[in-house]
Amino acid sequence: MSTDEFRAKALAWLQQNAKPFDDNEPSSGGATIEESKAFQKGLWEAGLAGITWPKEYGGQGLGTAEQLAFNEVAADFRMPVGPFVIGLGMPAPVLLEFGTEEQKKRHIAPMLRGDEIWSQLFSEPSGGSDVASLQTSAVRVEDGWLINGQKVWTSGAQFSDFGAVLVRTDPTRPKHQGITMFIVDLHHPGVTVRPLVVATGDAPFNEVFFDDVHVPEDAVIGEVNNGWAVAVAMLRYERVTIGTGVRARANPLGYDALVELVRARGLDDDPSVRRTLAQVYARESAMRSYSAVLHQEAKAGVPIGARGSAAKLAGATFPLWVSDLVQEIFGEEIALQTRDTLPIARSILAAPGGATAGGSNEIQRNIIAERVLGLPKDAGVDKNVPFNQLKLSK
Amino acid sequence: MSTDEFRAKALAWLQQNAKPFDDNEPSSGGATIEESKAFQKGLWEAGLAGITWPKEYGGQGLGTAEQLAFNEVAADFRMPVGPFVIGLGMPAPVLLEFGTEEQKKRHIAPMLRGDEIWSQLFSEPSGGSDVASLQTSAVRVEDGWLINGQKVWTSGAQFSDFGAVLVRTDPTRPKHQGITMFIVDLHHPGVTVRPLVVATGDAPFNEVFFDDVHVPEDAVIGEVNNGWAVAVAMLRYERVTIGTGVRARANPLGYDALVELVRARGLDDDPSVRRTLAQVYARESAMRSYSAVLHQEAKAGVPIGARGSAAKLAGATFPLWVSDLVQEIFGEEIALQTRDTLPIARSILAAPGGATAGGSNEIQRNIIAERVLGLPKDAGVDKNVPFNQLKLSK
Amino acid sequence: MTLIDTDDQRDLASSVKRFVSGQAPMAAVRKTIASEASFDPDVWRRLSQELGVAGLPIPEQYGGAGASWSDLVVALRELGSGLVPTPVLATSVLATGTLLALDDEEARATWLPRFAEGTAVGTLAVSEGARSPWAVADSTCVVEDGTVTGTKTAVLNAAEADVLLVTTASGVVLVEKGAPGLTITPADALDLTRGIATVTLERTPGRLLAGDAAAAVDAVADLANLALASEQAAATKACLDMTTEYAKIRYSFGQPIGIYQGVKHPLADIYTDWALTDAAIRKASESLAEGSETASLDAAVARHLASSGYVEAAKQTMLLHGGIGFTWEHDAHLYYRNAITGNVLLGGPAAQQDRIAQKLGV
Amino acid sequence: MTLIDTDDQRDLASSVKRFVSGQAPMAAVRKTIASEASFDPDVWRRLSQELGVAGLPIPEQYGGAGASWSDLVVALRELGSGLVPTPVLATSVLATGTLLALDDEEARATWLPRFAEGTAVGTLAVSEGARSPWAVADSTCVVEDGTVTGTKTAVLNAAEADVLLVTTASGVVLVEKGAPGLTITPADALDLTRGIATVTLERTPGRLLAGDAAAAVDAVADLANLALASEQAAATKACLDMTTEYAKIRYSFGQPIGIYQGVKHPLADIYTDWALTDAAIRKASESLAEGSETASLDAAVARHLASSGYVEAAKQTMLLHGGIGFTWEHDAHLYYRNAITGNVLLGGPAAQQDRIAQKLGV
Repeated sequence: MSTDEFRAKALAWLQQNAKPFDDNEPSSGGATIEESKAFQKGLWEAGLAGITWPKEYGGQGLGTAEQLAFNEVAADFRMPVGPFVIGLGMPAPVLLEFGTEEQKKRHIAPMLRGDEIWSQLFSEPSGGSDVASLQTSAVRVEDGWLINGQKVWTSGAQFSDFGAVLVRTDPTRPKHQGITMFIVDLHHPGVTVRPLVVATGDAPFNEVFFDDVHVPEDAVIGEVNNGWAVAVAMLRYERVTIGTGVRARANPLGYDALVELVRARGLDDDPSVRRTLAQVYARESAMRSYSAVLHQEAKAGVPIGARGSAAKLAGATFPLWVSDLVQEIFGEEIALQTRDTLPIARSILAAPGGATAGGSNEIQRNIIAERVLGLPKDAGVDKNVPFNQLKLSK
Repeated sequence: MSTDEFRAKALAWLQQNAKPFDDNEPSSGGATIEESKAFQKGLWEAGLAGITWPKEYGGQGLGTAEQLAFNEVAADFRMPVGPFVIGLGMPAPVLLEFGTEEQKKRHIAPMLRGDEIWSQLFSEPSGGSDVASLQTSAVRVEDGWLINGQKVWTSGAQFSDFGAVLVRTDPTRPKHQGITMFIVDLHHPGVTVRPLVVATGDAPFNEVFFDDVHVPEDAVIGEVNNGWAVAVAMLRYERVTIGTGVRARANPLGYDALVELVRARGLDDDPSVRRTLAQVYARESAMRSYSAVLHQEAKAGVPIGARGSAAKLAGATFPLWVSDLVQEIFGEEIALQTRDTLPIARSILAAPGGATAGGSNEIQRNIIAERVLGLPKDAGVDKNVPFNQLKLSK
Repeated sequence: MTLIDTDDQRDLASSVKRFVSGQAPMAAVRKTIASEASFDPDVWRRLSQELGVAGLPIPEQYGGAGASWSDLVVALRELGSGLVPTPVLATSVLATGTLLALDDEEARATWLPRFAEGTAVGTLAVSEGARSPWAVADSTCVVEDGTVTGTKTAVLNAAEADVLLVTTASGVVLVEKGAPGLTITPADALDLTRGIATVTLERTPGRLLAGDAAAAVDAVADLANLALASEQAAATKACLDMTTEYAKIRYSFGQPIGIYQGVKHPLADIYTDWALTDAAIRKASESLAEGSETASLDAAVARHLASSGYVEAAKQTMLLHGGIGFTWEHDAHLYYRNAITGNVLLGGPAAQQDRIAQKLGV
Repeated sequence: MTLIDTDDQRDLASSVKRFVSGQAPMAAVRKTIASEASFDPDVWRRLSQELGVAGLPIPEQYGGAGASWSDLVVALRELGSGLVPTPVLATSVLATGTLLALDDEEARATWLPRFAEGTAVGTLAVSEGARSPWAVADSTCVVEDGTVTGTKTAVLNAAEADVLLVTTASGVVLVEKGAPGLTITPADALDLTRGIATVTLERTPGRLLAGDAAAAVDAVADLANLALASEQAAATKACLDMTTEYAKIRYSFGQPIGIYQGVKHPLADIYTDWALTDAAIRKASESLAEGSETASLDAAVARHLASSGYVEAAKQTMLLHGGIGFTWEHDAHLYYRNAITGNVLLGGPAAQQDRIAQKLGV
C-alpha cells in the first residue's frame, strides 16, 4: 500500500468513526473509558494503531511516512484516545526499547488494542523537579520485590491497569544509581489511588500510595539499579508528548478567545486593549511558528536537542503573562467569574501548575543555558553522595 | 552653642557663600578644582567641616544633632564639594577607624581644609563585583613595598593627591586574607592616570596604572594582610554615600522631566502616555518614601542592616525600566537625540553603568536574599583556596 | 510626617495579630470558606467588641474609637496578612467612610454605632461594571418617588449587609436589608475569602442622603485605595515569608532551593517591591491622617503598587512552591485568588493609573 | 511553507558572513564610526557588485538578481549581526520597495539599475515625527507647481542619498540630490552605525510619481518591518553569543559567571525570545514571498517581537558584562544604541502594535 493509499484509508476510517474537530467546542471530549477503549480497538483493527511498531508485538510495521500521513489526517478529527496517550506515548516505546521479549509480547498488543491502560509514576511529593531524589523504595523479598511509598501528579491512575513506577532499590548508592523501574499492577490491593484536588478545584491528577505491594522479579524494566537511564528515555518521550499543541481556540487565555470577549464588550475601540491583544497575538503566533520550525527541522534531520525546552518555557510563561493582561482588560469581571470569564479565571489558576508540570521554568532555563548555550553546569553537591546521606525535603 | 544656634550659623554661612539649589539648573555644578578647594577651606574655617570628628584631627567635635542640622540646611544649597565627597566620605572615616595616630594627624585635617584630595582604588578590570579577587600586587622591598598592577573605575584620580589602594600582599593565602590597604601618593612617577571613556562618550572615571610604585612601611592602613576588613568598612561608608539621593528634577528619566516634555508635545491627552507617567511617578514616589522610612528608622535606632540594598536595587532598576517606557512615549525623537531628548538618551546609556557601580543588581539581590530574608548562602568555591590557585578572569 | 508605627499602633498590631493566630488562623479561614457564609459573624463581633477594629475610624460620639484611618490601616495589615474573611472593608471603610463624608446626621446616628459594635454590616454599592467602578454622576441607577432602580456589580458583603449605600446620579441612597425589589445574587467569586454579589434594585424604597455624593465617593475611593493597599501589602509579605521559609526547608539536588539564584532573585525582587509599597502606604496613611493635599495621589500610588506587587508575589508563591503550591490544600491559591480580586476590585489597574494621572494633574 | 533556509540561502548567508568578517569586522565598523561618513562606500560597492546584495530584490530587467525578499532577509541577517553600516535599508528596502510598489516605469528604469550596482543611494523620506512615522494621506508636505515643500524627520542616509522619495498628500515625489531648496541636517543620532537626517524642502523641484502612494507605502512598511526585524534578530543573537562567551571566561568568586542562575536564566530567556522571533521572521519572510494575505500581519508581528527583544537583549548585554560592558571600547553600547534606534524608527512600539491590531482587523 502506498503512503497515499494509507492516507486515504485512514481518512476513510476516521470519517466513519470519529467526529471532525470543531474549534468552537470545548476540547475536553467527554467520552467514557469504555468508549475510548472501543475506539482504540477500532483503530487497531483498522491497522491505524502502532503504525511504526513491529508487527510481532501488534504494530503495523510501517514507516515514518505512514505515521506522518496519519498525523496529518487525524489532526482534523476529535479522537477519544485520551486514556491511551500516556501508555502509548511513554511506557510502550520504553518497553519496546528496554523491555524483555516477554514484556513486549505481554503488554504492547493489549495497549494497542485498548485492553490495557497505563500510567507513568515518577514524581513524589518531596521531589519536584529533582525526580531522581525519589524515596519510594523496593526491597528484595522472596520471588521479587516489596514496594512502599507514595507517588503524586499521576494522570489517569484511577482508570489505569498498569503503571511504570520508578523506585529506589539501593539507597547506599548515589541517587541516580540506585533506581529501578517496575511494571506494577495498579489493581494490587496494596495500591491506593486518591484524587488530588488542585488550585482550580478540579482533580486532574492522583496521589498513589504503595503499601507492601509485591511485584515479581520479571516486573523490572531494563536492569535493576539502571532505572534512571530508562526514566530519562521515558522523559524524552514525554517531552515530545507535551510539545504537541492544543488548538488555540480551546485556550481561554489565547488570542482567539480574548478577542471574542473584547468585541462582545465593545472594548475593541480602546487603543490600549487593542495593543494588548496585538501583543498576545504576536507571541502566540510566534510560538506556533517556532513549533513549525522545530517540526520542519526535525523532518529535515536537524537535531532539535534541548531546544524543545525553549518551546516549553515559552508555552509555560505565556499564560502567566496573559494572566496579568486580562485583569487589565476585563477588570472586576475576572473576579466575579461570570459565565464568560470563568474559563479565564480557571486558566489563570491553572497556569502556575502548567508551568510546573514537566519541569519548572527554572529547570527549563537551566537546560537551555547549559545544553543549548553551553554554559557551565553547576557542579552539584549530590552527584556522587550515597543517597541515604543526602539532605532531602521532608 | 545649641543645635539651633549651630543651624543658624550654618545657614548664615551658606547664604553668604553658596548658591541656593535650583531644580531647573543641571546639577553638574561646573566649579573648578580651585574653587572647590577654596569652598572646602571656607567651610572648615566656619566650623562646618568634620562636624562630628575629633578636634585633635581638625574636626569640630560636635554631635549627630549638629550634623543632621547641617544636612538639613545644606540640602537647599549647591555646594561645590564634589572633589571631596569620596575622600571625606570613605578614606577619612576609615583612617579615623583604622589609621595610626600619625596617619590621622597627617591626613584628616588637610582633607577637611581642602588641601588634600583623595581617591579610593579598589576595582580592577578582572574583578567586577568580586572585589576581593584583585590582582594588583605589592612585594616587600627595603623600606617598604613595591606596587604593580591596574585599578579601574576610579573617580577623581586625575585631580587626587592620595589614594586608598587595595593590594594583594600575600597570594599564597585565601583571597580575603592576603590583601592590604595602602596610602599611595598619586603624584608618584610610577602612577599613570588615564581617563576611561564610557558608553555615553564621557570619561567620568579613570584607569590607574601602578608601575613599580614604592610606598613606605607606614603607608599601610590597618594591618598587613588585614586589608579586606578595612575595605569592607570603607564599602559600608560607600553605600551610605551612594544612597544619598539626587534631586528628582535633575534626572531626565524621572517624572518631573518627563511630564514637562510630554506636555510640551501635547501627549498628555494620550491615555496610555498618562498611564505610563502615572507608573513612573508611583515608583519614583515610593522610592522617596522608602528612603524616608529608612532614614526615620535609622534615627529611631532601628538597624537598617542590608535593607539599603533594596533601595540600591530599586534605584538601579528604575532607569532601566523607564528606558523602555520613554521609547514608547517619544519614539524616534530618542534616536534623533534632539536638544530635549539628548539627556534622556544619555541617561538610557548611562543606566546600565549606574546599575553596575557599587555592586551589580545580581549582587544586591543576593545580599537581600541572604542578609534580609535569611536564605542560605552559596557555599562558594573560593573561600579557603590559596589565591594563586584560584581561577581568575584574564 | 512620621512613617514608622507609633507605640499605640504597635500594640494594636500585636493585639490583632494575636487574635488572628488564635481565633482566625488559616484552618479557621478554610472552615469559613467551606461553609455557606462569607465570614464568621462571631469573629467579626469579637474583633469589633474586644479589639474595637470596626469602630477605629468611627468618631467617639457614634460609639467608635475616634482613631485615625492610619490606625485602621494597621489593623487591616494583620487581617490581610491572614486572609481573614470579615466585612471590615465593606463596613468600616466603604460604608463608614461614605457616611462620614456625606452630611446626613440621621444616617450616621442610626448606623455608625451599630457598625462600631459589630452588630450591623454596611456596604457601598457603587460599581456598574469594570469600566465604571466608581459610578456616581454617570450612574445609570435612577431615583424616583423615594425608590431606586438599577444594577450594581461587585458589591462587597451585599448578601450580609444590613444597609446598602447605593450611588445614583441623584446622590447616595440608603437601602435597608430586605427592602422590596432588592435582589442580591452572590457571585461565584474567584476570591474565596470575600463575599461579593450583584445587586439589582427594582423600585426599591430608599432614602436619598444629604451631602455631596461625588465628593464623598471620591474621598471614599482614597480610603478604599489605602485600605486595600494595606491588606494587599501585608498579604504580599505573608506570601514572601511563606515562600522564603519553604525555600529554606525544601531540598532539590541536595541543597535547599533557597540557595539557587533562580529562587533568591525573584524573592529579592518581591522583597524590594514590597518594601517600596510598604513605604508608599505609610506615606499615604500619614497624608490622609494629616489631610495633606497629596492624600488622594498618595493613596492611589499605594494602591497601584500594592495591587500589582501582590499579584506578582502570589503568582511567584505558587510557582516557587512547585507542584505543592498548585494543590488545593496549599494556601498559595487562596492568596493568588485574593490578589487578583483586589487588583480588579473598585477599579482595576488602568483605573488606578488613570486616577494617579488625574490627581497629578497630568 | 518552508521555514528553514534553502541551500542557496545558506550559501548566500555564508558569503555575506565571510565578507563581513573579512571586509567589515567590528574594527572597520569603528573606523567608519570615527569618520565623517555614515558608511564606507567601498564596502557598499563591493557588497553590491561582488555579492549582489543591493540588487537581490531588484528584478533582472533592472539589473538585479530578481531574488525574493526572503533572500534579502538572509543577507540582512549577516549585516545586522555585525552592525555593518550600509545604506541597504534605505536603498534596497525603502527606495527599491517604493519604486517597485508604485507604477512609474521611468523612475524604475532610471534608478533601480544604479541601486543594484551600488552606485546610487536612494531613500524614502516618510516620517513627520514620532506620531506620524508613515505619513502619506495625512502628510503636511505640499506639492505645488512641480515643487514640494515640507519637513521630513528621521530620514535614513539622506545625506548620502542620490535620490529621495518624498511622501506627500498628493503622492510620492522624486527629488534628486542637490535640488534647490533641499536642506539635509544630519541628526546627532544615538545609533552610531546609521546615518539619519532631517530633510526640509522649500519649493524643491521634484517629480510626482505614478501609482497609488498609500498602497505603496503600506507595502513598504511590511518590507521595512521584515528587514528591520531580520537585522534586529541577528543583532540580538550576536548580543546573546557575545554575552554567553563572556560568561564562560569571566570568573567571579572562583567560578565562571555563567554557572550562576542569575546569569543563566536571563540568557535562557533571551534565547527563548530570540528563537520565537527568528521563527516569526521566517514565517513573515515566507508569507511575503508567497504573497500570503497574512503577510502584513506576519511582518508586523516579526518586527514587534524583534524590536522589543533586541532592546532587552542589548540592555542585558551591557548589564551582564558588568563594568566592562559600560566602556566605550566594548561593543555592547553600539548594539544598545542600534537596538533603541531600531525600536523607535519607522514607527515605535505602539505604532507596531497598532499595525498588528489593524491588520488583525480588531
